[in-house]
Amino acid sequence: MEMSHGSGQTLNDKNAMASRIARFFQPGDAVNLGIGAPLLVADYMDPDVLVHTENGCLGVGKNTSRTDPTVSPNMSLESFANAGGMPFFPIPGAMVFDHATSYAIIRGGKLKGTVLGAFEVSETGDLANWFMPGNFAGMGGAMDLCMSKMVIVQTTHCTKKGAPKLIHKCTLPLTCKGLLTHVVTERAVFEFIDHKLVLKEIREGYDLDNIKNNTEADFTVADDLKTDVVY
Amino acid sequence: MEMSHGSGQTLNDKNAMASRIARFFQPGDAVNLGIGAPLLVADYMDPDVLVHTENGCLGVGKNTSRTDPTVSPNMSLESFANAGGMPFFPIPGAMVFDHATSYAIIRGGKLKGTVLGAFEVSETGDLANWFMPGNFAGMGGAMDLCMSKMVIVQTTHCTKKGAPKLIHKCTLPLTCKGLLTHVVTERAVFEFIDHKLVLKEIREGYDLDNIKNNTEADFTVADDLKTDVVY
Amino acid sequence: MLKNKLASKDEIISKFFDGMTLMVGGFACTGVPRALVDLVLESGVKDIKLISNDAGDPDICQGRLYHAGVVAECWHSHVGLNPEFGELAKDGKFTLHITPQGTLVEKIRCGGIGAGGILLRTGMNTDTDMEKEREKITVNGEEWFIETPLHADVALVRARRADYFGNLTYRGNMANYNPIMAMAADCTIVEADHICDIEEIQMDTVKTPGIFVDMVYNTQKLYV
Amino acid sequence: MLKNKLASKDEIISKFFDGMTLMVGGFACTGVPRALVDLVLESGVKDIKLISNDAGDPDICQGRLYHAGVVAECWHSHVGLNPEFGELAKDGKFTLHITPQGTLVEKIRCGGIGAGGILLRTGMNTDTDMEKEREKITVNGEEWFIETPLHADVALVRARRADYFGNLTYRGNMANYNPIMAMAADCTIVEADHICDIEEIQMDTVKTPGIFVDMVYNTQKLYV
Repeated sequence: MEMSHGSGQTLNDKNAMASRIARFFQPGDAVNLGIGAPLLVADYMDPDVLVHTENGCLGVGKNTSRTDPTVSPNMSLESFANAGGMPFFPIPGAMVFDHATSYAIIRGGKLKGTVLGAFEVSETGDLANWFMPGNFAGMGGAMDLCMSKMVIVQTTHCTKKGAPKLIHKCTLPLTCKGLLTHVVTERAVFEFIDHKLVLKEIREGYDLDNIKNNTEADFTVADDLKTDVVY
Repeated sequence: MEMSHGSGQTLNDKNAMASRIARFFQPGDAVNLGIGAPLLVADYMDPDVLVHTENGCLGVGKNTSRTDPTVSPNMSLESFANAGGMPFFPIPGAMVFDHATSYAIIRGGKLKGTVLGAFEVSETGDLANWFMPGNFAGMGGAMDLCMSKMVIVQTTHCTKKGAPKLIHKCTLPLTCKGLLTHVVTERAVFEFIDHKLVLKEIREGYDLDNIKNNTEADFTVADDLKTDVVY
Repeated sequence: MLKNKLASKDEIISKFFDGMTLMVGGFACTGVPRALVDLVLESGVKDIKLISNDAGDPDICQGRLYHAGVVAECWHSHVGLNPEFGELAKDGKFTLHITPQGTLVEKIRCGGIGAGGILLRTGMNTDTDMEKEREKITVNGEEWFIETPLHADVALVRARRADYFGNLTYRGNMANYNPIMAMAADCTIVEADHICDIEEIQMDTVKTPGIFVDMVYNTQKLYV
Repeated sequence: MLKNKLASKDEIISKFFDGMTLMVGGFACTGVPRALVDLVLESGVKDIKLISNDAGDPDICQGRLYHAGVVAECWHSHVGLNPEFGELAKDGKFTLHITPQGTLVEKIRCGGIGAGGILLRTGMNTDTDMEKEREKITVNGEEWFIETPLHADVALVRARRADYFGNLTYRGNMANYNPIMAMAADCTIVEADHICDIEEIQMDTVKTPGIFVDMVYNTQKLYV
């Protein structure tokens, strides 16, 4: 589904979610972006938001590639690669550090937020995103990252088969229990308040009925619900 | 008491003990020397023994002073000062590190040995060296340093009043329980073997009767006891 | 653009408050943020909970806080440098938690990295107050102390070089507690011998990433 | 004179043995000591207990050890990079201890610093195998996992620069686990992109002090 964007561009759903999530962050905030679709958030954020990659850099800049002729042939690329293995240029003043320090930043509460994908989200703020039968990769840093101040899930509202991803209770092994703060889908923005799911925004092109019909999780509607939100 | 030294020099007791202790260490060993008399050990060791200071350097070289005209006036001296506050020159290739790393070296077992002073030593390898009524300074790093491979006490055999320092059981608060490996006094060298005190060497000028009469702690005499040892 | 964290004397003093837990980096007279200690004294705050390696030289380091009578509780590994300390302690002016040095630095690190404690055995079976104050646990057949975290409201850190964002390097053995304390406070304030632009400090040489730093004391004119 | 730790292929291979616990630094394909992994394969040792962030690329990194069938037990935070891993795991070729990444690195650090464990809450209340395998403890009213140490017989470490004594620097984010693993083994072996004389690496920039290093793989002609 492609929606009209404030700037006149149209954004596909992945980019649209990234665009909306980017607005949670202010210049100077430090943010970790999960592998895959969450990495797109970087394209929409204020350039002064600092991007953290758990394998040892805060201040991840533009992505590059191993065949970019403007960078040296291999070593510098091996020295700067994000958690998904994509080479990048560090920004001026970027910080690099070992893994113990990287997770000190995470657990120590220095990240304003983390953006993660999801298999399942529960109505009480649980997340399942690392283990699915036949798709076992390990939790990597996801369980640690859920200790950030804002833990934002970026996910399609439903699975490819049309089943809701926001459900009463996760059936898969959890990544965290009750630590989520926000869920952003291509249709709506939810916030967890006292471990209860609250609908805060509906994107333009969708209405409350659509959200209700496609969400198994119990949720309340915020008094200040915004509708027709342009991602 | 001044004794004749192998090289023809005479050494006072403090220097004599330092000279004997220095022979425990081989080139390449890393050794921490306690504040005070143990620092003299550095003057007698093979120059390739590495000296550790717990405030962040391995490779402590020659001492200097704040008035040495060959060094810069203040900052470089503040940057290189041992645990006793004495400025030093680092050796070529010296390592500097923060306190967490310094104690990782200590507890992690990377020191071959540590040399400590003593108020009291028990016959089972306990040490008391940090608290005396009217002389409360704190244990500093001494409790940690007792986790080195060799924990060597350098002490006068008796107190100034002539009372033995090697006793049945310490009366002062302990620095460690049963972790001592060696005791070197100006009269003798002892080793703890299975938490039992064993007399290994008697320095020239002393005899077994002198040691027995001035040691409260129970000890056995090594089968290979060396006598007339030149410190 | 990375945030410019250079702060004036008044901005720094505004972060201090009565009863605050304060970490002060340094070991004896090496690597102590002396000018920042001056600002604590100037602020007039009292009832400070002080965490530092030692009780400090009474003339030039954090020992001045004892002299001024503004310390209510303290964690140190060594107090022998400060001749006033013993007298004040006898008078019950403050509560002292004497802590082995390697244990003290790991307790601070736990406060920084979000750990609930660390298991160490320094001081085991010494039957000292240090031992009696601690809970023990047996793990895999061995006995350990549960060393609980220390975290501060404000940490005062001394660096050799700082860029305006707070990326730090140290020199020689003046690092000591500074990089660990920098991680373990709500507000970390840095005093640096040299203040410079970003990228003047090559990134691989930085020991404290600027994310841990909140303010850099602007003691020099910085030409940016 | 500091000890010259430059070691040949054969000297390094002599340190490997069947059943050894082996740490391999790196994250995905960044900062992995690939040439040292080659030597493990060449040595023919088997039943390795492997500790590394991930199961490794099967062609160029520690994933080759799985391909060769020489891993008996393993600790990783992520195994998705290695397409062979799932099949081998299903066949029961080895025992996997899947561990959150920040927890894995702290367990390794405990092994290096002589701690009995650290209290973390990563993964708390997830009711996963990760949680079930751990003991819990309540400290100051909060629940924590007791994360026990990991220590290795041999650690393979990749550095950007090494002097012949083993003082190390890293570049960018190739440091990752390498400085932590360097502390946590009986025998730490380094593969460096550049090998140099002592004092060529300015001391304040060293991230791994050479005291933690036992051997530096002599892959270059060193002119000293």
